[in-house]
Amino acid sequence: MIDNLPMIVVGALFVMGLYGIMFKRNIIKIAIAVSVVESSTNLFLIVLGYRTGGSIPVYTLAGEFKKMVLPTPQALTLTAIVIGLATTALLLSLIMLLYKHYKTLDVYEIRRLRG
Amino acid sequence: MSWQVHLPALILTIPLLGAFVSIALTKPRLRNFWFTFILAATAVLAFLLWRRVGAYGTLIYVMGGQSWNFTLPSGMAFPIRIIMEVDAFGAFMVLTGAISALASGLFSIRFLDRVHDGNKFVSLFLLLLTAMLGLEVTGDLFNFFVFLEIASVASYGLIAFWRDTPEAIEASFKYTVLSTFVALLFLVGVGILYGVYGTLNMAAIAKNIQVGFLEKVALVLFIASMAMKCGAVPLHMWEPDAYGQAPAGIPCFLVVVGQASLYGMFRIAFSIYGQAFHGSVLAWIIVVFGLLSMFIGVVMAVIQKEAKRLMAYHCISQTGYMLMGIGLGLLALSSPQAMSEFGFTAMKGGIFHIINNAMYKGLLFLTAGSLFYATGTTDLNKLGGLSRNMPYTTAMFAVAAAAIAGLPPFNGFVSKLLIYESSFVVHPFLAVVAMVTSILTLASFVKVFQSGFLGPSKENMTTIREVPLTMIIGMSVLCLMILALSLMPNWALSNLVEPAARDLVNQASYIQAVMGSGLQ
Amino acid sequence: MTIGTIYTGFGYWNVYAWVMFFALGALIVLCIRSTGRNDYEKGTYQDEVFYGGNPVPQDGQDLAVPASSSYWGFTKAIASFYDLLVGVHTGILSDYMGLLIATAAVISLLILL
Amino acid sequence: MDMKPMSIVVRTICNIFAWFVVVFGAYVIIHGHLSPGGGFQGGAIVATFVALLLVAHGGKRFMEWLRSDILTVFECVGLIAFICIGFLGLRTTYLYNFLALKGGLFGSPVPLGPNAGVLNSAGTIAFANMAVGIEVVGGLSTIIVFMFLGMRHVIESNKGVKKNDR
Repeated sequence: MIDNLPMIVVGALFVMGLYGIMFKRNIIKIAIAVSVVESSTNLFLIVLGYRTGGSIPVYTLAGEFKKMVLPTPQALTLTAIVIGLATTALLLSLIMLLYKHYKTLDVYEIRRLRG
Repeated sequence: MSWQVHLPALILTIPLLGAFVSIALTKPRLRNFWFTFILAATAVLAFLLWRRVGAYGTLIYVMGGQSWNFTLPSGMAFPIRIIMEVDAFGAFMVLTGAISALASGLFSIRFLDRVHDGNKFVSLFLLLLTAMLGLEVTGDLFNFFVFLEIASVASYGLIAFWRDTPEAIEASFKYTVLSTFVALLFLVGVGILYGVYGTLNMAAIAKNIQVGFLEKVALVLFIASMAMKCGAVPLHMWEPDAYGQAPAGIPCFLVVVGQASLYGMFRIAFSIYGQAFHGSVLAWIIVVFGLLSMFIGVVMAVIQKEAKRLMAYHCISQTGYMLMGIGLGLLALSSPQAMSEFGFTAMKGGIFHIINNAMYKGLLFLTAGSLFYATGTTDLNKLGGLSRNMPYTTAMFAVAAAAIAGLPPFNGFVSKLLIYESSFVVHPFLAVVAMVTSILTLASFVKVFQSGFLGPSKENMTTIREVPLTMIIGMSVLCLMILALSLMPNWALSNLVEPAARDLVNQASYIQAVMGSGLQ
Repeated sequence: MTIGTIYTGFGYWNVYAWVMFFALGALIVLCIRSTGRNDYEKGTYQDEVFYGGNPVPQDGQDLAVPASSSYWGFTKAIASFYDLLVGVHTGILSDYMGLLIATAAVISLLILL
Repeated sequence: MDMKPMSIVVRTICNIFAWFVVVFGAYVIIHGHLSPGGGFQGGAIVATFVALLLVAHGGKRFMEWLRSDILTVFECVGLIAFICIGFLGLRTTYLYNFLALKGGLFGSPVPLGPNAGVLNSAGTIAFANMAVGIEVVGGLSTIIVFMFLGMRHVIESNKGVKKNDR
């Protein structure tokens, strides 16, 4: 049970982010919710590679250790973080432009394209 | 060892280099020359890649390895480096994408005269090209995710390129949120498969896969995310917004980018899961996606009055044909008898429809773009009587509209015929829906033709002139491809389509190419 | 590289068959056309535009049907269907997200069970 | 965020300590092949230098200091360098590590097991880290500067950008 605790955190974060995207009306909150979902995914990858009592997967100044955590999920997470940074920056820029054009941050009013 | 073994890497790095260099090119002439050069070079490389796959079978390439085919170093059970793997289906998609990108790029050049930061446009375009080709040549799931995200980020930028139009920003924002979320779902799926099998290579996973609960969860995530990215109904809502608001030359290219996600879906369904996934649920899900996309896409298209938005709805509808054709192939995957009876024909139809759709839908988007270039609007209520002023555009529109409506003898007819006849065997209802869709497609393009090109000239449309030469060249690339595919469907089917369909079905050869070379 | 025949498993298609079929169709059209009246003359009432009995507008633009009026009967006949369909395309991001989640849920129900 | 500079205290602290941020970022970039971190992380640290200057000294003075194309040059040089490092290995495969274990620059072997770290190792990976670092400095700084400009635009004027797009 205690080993699955990180997974529960992942699930909770994911659901919270999903709730934010679906039910929040402010688009800045939606952007934050997207970031929360991103964090939950990153946490999921890190948890996948974790082994109890493992050390960091680099040899430099590692000291004595018996086993390492898996390095690949951490590499994946780094890449996902970089991508998430790009997406978040773009999302916020788009929100700035949207506010300039529409004078509102309400997602229910940003709907000129429909039908 | 010929230099051509490096083709799977070169086809990614040449457009990538082009993208990075073009940021620095602020002189318009130099930038245009560089853009055209890179696009042409990519098209040539894509052709060489396709020919090499035809000659040598599935190509592999180990990025940074001691040798290009050294997939399993020192007796390991799994490949550890990033491996590019191009089979005939991938090469077919690469060729389609490169031709479409060439036409779209040539068309876009004159539009760049109107903006002050055209080098950013060129850079994003080439980045999107790289990402699309990367999706189609990669043999690694995480790498697929990375290219998916690069493609998404580049297309957000391109869709919102007219940043002083509110609608473009709105379309880009919606697409960004949906697509980011969906890509994260895909990443969770990748994580699950990595957690179970400890590898990210598609062939290695396919070799070891035993479909249990976790694999099914991953499959759900993959299918949902890819269905959204390729615009299957009911996840299609972003597509008319995005295609309708993107700059004129771009939707033509976004069509093939969407098809790259379609490729991802089929690669996962056929090459990773394949026969390990028992039952026909997955195939029926894809077929139902196809049916819904076909019908609802075209029904929504009939009532649109903005040309690019109408064409975007048609794009959804045509995606439905591909989903249905290849989904029927998946339905027949586990029984050789069904495969020879209808499955292979349906897959041929679906795959032939991919290249056909890229060509004629691209051409339609380009003609809508040239309408916009000449008149400043694509609202069909404001257009009228342009056939006298723009003869080339009108002719090419007529060719493309006839092809998409499936009128004989154009290429659209051939692929649709294959889909009709094979789907009729499974259930007549499928064929009926496909035919009704085809009729409604014809109806809505008659509407565009009538209100855009025929009739008396409107007052403000009398001084309109034909678009510049490079735009006509861009359009005629696609037009010539349509005519060639129409005149030689037999050649195209046996040389382009059949190897692709055969490689897609043959999961063993996909695994063999990576896992079989063993110790060296 | 030749113009060949495509077999679908049930039938075939090639350009020659299509040309023959087209010629046959053209012949039938010609036959029907030849049964028309031959007392047509220019400059008489037969030359005038028939505009539903109404006076014909002088300006050609008023004759053109705007795109939003095309297929008016078709859309009117299934208006309830269209109302439903257009109603789904709300343009609100949250609804799109809800559809995505709902579809994913349906797929997972089908695949997992 | 404002166009005006902040108080003298903030500016002095920024003037003294902002440079250490750059040094630390360069350290993270150069030790990318030895420690957790690398090009992106180090580049992000260096880009906070730009953010610090922007916040402490205000947009007006910062924009006077900033050569408009320097960030583009950073981006371009970093990305092209990365691609070219890949091309240099094309004799065997793309991105092949042709410098590792050959002696010379970044060519020393690394002992197996826990060690103090050999900076002069890892071959092309070290160069790739530096290229990525340069690129990220340019890219993130561009993001910061452009978002600052855009935000100012939204707040101060509602006239919209110049109609040069179409």
